[in-house]
Amino acid sequence: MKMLINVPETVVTDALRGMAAAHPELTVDVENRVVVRRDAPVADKVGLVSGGGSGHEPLHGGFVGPGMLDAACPGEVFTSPVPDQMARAAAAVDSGRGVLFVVKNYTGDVLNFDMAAELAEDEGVQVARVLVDDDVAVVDSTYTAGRRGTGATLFVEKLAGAAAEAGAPLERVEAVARQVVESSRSFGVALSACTTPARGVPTFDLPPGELELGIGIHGEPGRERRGMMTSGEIADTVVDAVLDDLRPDLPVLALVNGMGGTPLLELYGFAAEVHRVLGERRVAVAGTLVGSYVTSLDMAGCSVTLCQADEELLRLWEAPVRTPALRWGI
Amino acid sequence: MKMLINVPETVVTDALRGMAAAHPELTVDVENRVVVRRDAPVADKVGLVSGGGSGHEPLHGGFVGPGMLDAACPGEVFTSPVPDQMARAAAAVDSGRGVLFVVKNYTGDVLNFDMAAELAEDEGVQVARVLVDDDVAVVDSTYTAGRRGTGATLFVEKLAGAAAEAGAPLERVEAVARQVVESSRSFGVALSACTTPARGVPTFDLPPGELELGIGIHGEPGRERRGMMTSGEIADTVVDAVLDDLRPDLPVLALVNGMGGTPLLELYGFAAEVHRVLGERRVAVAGTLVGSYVTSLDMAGCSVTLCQADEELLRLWEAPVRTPALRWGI
Amino acid sequence: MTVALDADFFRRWMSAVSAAVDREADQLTELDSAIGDADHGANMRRGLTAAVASLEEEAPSSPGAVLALAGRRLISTVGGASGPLYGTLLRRTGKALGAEDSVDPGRLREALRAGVEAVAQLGSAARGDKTMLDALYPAVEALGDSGDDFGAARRAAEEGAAATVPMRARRGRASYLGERSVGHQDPGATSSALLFAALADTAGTVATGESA
Amino acid sequence: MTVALDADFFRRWMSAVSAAVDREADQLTELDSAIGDADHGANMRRGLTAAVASLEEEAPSSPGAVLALAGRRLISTVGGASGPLYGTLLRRTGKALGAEDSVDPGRLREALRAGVEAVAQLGSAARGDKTMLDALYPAVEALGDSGDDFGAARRAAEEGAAATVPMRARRGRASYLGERSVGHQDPGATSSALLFAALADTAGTVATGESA
Ligand SMILES: Nc1ncnc2c1ncn2[C@@H]1O[C@H](COP(=O)(O)OP(=O)(O)O)[C@@H](O)[C@H]1O
Ligand SMILES: Nc1ncnc2c1ncn2[C@@H]1O[C@H](COP(=O)(O)OP(=O)(O)O)[C@@H](O)[C@H]1O
Ligand SMILES: [Mg+2]
Ligand SMILES: [Mg+2]
Ligand SMILES: [Mg+2]
Ligand SMILES: [Mg+2]
Repeated sequence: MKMLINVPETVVTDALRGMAAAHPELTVDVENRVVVRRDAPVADKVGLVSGGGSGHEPLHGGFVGPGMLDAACPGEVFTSPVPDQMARAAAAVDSGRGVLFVVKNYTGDVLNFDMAAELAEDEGVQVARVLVDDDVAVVDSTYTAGRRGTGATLFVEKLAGAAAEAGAPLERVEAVARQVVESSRSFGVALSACTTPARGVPTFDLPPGELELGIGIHGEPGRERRGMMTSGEIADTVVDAVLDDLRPDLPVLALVNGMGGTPLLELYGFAAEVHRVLGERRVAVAGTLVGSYVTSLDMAGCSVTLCQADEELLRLWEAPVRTPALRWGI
Repeated sequence: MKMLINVPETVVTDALRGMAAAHPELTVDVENRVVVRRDAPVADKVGLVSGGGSGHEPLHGGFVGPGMLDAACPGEVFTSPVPDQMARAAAAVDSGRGVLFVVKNYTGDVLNFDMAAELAEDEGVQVARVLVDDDVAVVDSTYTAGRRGTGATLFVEKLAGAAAEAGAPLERVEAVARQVVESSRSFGVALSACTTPARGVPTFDLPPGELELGIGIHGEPGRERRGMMTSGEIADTVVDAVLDDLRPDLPVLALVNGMGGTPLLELYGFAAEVHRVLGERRVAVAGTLVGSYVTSLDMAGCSVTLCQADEELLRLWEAPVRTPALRWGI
Repeated sequence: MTVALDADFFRRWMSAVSAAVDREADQLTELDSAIGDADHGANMRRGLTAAVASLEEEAPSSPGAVLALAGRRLISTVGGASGPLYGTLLRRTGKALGAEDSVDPGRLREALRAGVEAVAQLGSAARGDKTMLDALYPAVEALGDSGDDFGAARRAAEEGAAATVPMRARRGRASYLGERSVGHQDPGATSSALLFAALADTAGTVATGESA
Repeated sequence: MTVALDADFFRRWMSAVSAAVDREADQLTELDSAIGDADHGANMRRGLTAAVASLEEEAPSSPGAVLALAGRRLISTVGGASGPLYGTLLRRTGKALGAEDSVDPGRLREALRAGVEAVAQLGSAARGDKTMLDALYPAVEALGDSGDDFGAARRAAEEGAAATVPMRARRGRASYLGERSVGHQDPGATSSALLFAALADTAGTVATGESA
């Protein structure tokens, strides 16, 4: 597998150098691997910090800016960042009103963010934490590490970010984040595996004519392999898997997400099918975002995240946001 | 090659249905394949119409909206649209102040837009045309169809779009577009070929360990094959190829563009190398856009477009834009 | 034996081209993927299918009207380079045929000559540029003075298409490849050969009195 | 024969683990790609390289300080699940060893027991969940009452790692696979076996008086 890289060891810092070059509105600490909005700490604002393994871009660094994250901490590819990064980020963005850690539910992320919270609290920063666990492909039971955090992370970061930007206190920002987590579910499908720079060959074998249902965003195999399906059949399967777990009585926000290697042309065609299925299931759609936002490097495939949204969440969704990857209203 | 599609015959209309679902701010005529900004025709504004083969998304449909295109006409994958589409688009966006066609320089696009111009003029619409031909990989001589139109199209559509939005007359909008064309050059590299839905297998063979220099955006092979290079070496080659043809004495706008299958993580790392080379060559950078904006389906690879920008072009670049794929200031 | 060619003959010609392109679509696309963008087969198939459908629906009554309608349909359904070029070929040929109910082969030959000239002008191309013209020009010449040597025209078109292999392209997408375009047969010249093969087949059924 | 283990012994142990992980990194990543995310080899290598460098630089003088420093370095350089877990294992073990200049194997065994307990608590995991614990627990037990049966501990760790193959994962990424996690050896248990193999090797050179 060919990659546009120098050496596998520097992909993350190389990308951070590129972010620094392209985004003067961000402060990028390449050495310590922290991306912070330039005007941080914003006076009287709760700080929002997230992070996770690299390879999911634009998540999280692409979501740093007014109306969304105050800071992001990228780990190595598919490897949670280390506690020092999040502790440093928390210190950089805390205005005195506390910091919310947005953590995707993976053992590594949870453990490292927890250690970071201890470090930050030692430094006098008040820290709250919200766990994102939206992936219905994983059974949430004592026999698993719990559902994975995937596409819903975008909704949590956007909506809690808007609440923080509006001046809400830490408990309120945390409550919004929790509401979003509880209201969001996702399911993903891979048409091809992805290739990490360190390994150089696809993380699993996916023969022509087969696809993988219920994949995560770390190049893990999914729960089930099936014969290839049409975009319409995939939409039926994916949306029904989500609706099995989330029975919305309010309109939903829909993220029709590409895994990285799927052309936008295909993704829009898939979005049409997702809308068709939602219509057939009598689910009202308040807004749809189509694009590759929560990715797995070059994996071909897609995921759908639905977030049931009340009036307030819809208002927070519409609120201005100004980040490299998501921007409107300013 | 697996694709997220129903059948190859409907990929373009499926995608248009998806655009219609996701973007209520656009009017999408799926049957006639025209995407128009909802408030068209905007009173007293010159209309900007572009189009071309599909497979380059978000180009052009993703660039329809205030501050950029008034309408886009998608053809079949890698096939120029037909004259009826552009004539219909021209009629839909003309406020009486005329319409500028932004045409990428390919035989098919040129011929079809020319025929469309005749049709539109028959209907009383004043039409001007600008040809985008920025790809320095093609020698511009009587022995070729001339340089191809690639990444510079984004700059033309953004900058001429801003001029039109500001109320400039047709001649002025056309002059801005021409200036951008003359000030812009591009060069692209493929790490893998792309696969069209109709063909189902990659458009050319690119063995492991080799890359293709000077590729276009239609899955054509390039002019030269080389052994695999690092991101830094590719940046040297690509930037020098562009600077061979464009010797900027003003700051440049840089588009560091992914071809579709290249992860954003890699693209940002490449952007860092592009900035390094530009610094070494003493070229000042006024702004950098990093992303997959002018693509070739799932092709892995990248291109760099530099646009030498005077104060006015920089002002037009900063001007508000509100489209699915490019959005700031509003 | 010289026959008068009526609207039905031209409709059957177009159906035969469409059938041939259907059959050869993958091959045309394959050629186009070597030196182009892998769509020529799909393009031609889409256009000719639409043209044949329109001809059936509207049933134009003169040879000129048949080709003009087919040409218009190609223009409005194909896109790409081949849409306007083949569309212009058929439209101009049709226009030159006038409104008569039937035409003789000599008249067709002159009309085709005008059509091919229009293609050359529209595409600013000449013989030797590795395009459809390298099949079209020799085919029209080979029709002979009386214009009815359809078999020779078919062979000339095929030879013309084959002769594009060693050429370096100077027009269309293949020109981007420079020297690397050498060694491949031009897809448009290949589809032009199908056009004349279909003409010969259609004329053959007329000459022997078979029905299509 | 019972030997007193000094700071140098622990430094050499860590160097030996680092060397072993370097050697086996691809294999660890391979195992992790079957039921995880293909980074365990790179993770362990990055952390242990940093830990060994810090040990050389800071040269802590007690066994406890050596393991505590190594653990802190793992936590601040690895990330993922293995960073905090192995980091905690070494830190807690180091802490339990206290500040003495040297410790006897029995003391090490008790300290390791505390370290492994801390891992189990941090990860809310138990034996049989198909994690590193399935190698760590049996290895510590096999050290014996006097704590110096390093060879038995190595074998127990290896057997423990092998015994994860038929298990269904209940913790970590592999748990997402459900039944599909069965049939693969756990990467973390495999690196834990390397930890005890390196301990046995280091102890072997002490026992026979070789220098590392
Ligand atoms: N300028 C031109 N003049 C004549 N024929 C041309 C010209 N450019 C291209 N062609 C013909 O068109 C063919 C390609 O058609 P097609 O693949 O359908 O369109 P596109 O190149 O737009 O994808 C070429 O093989 C060539 O024969
Ligand atoms: N909750 C847990 N308790 C104990 N060990 C665990 C737990 N979760 C994961 N592990 C161990 O960590 C190993 C994976 O480490 P690594 O691949 O470096 O981290 P990650 O899973 O974050 O990519 C697993 O093979 C397993 O042995
Ligand atoms: Mg990991
Ligand atoms: Mg084409
Ligand atoms: Mg073509
Ligand atoms: Mg792992």
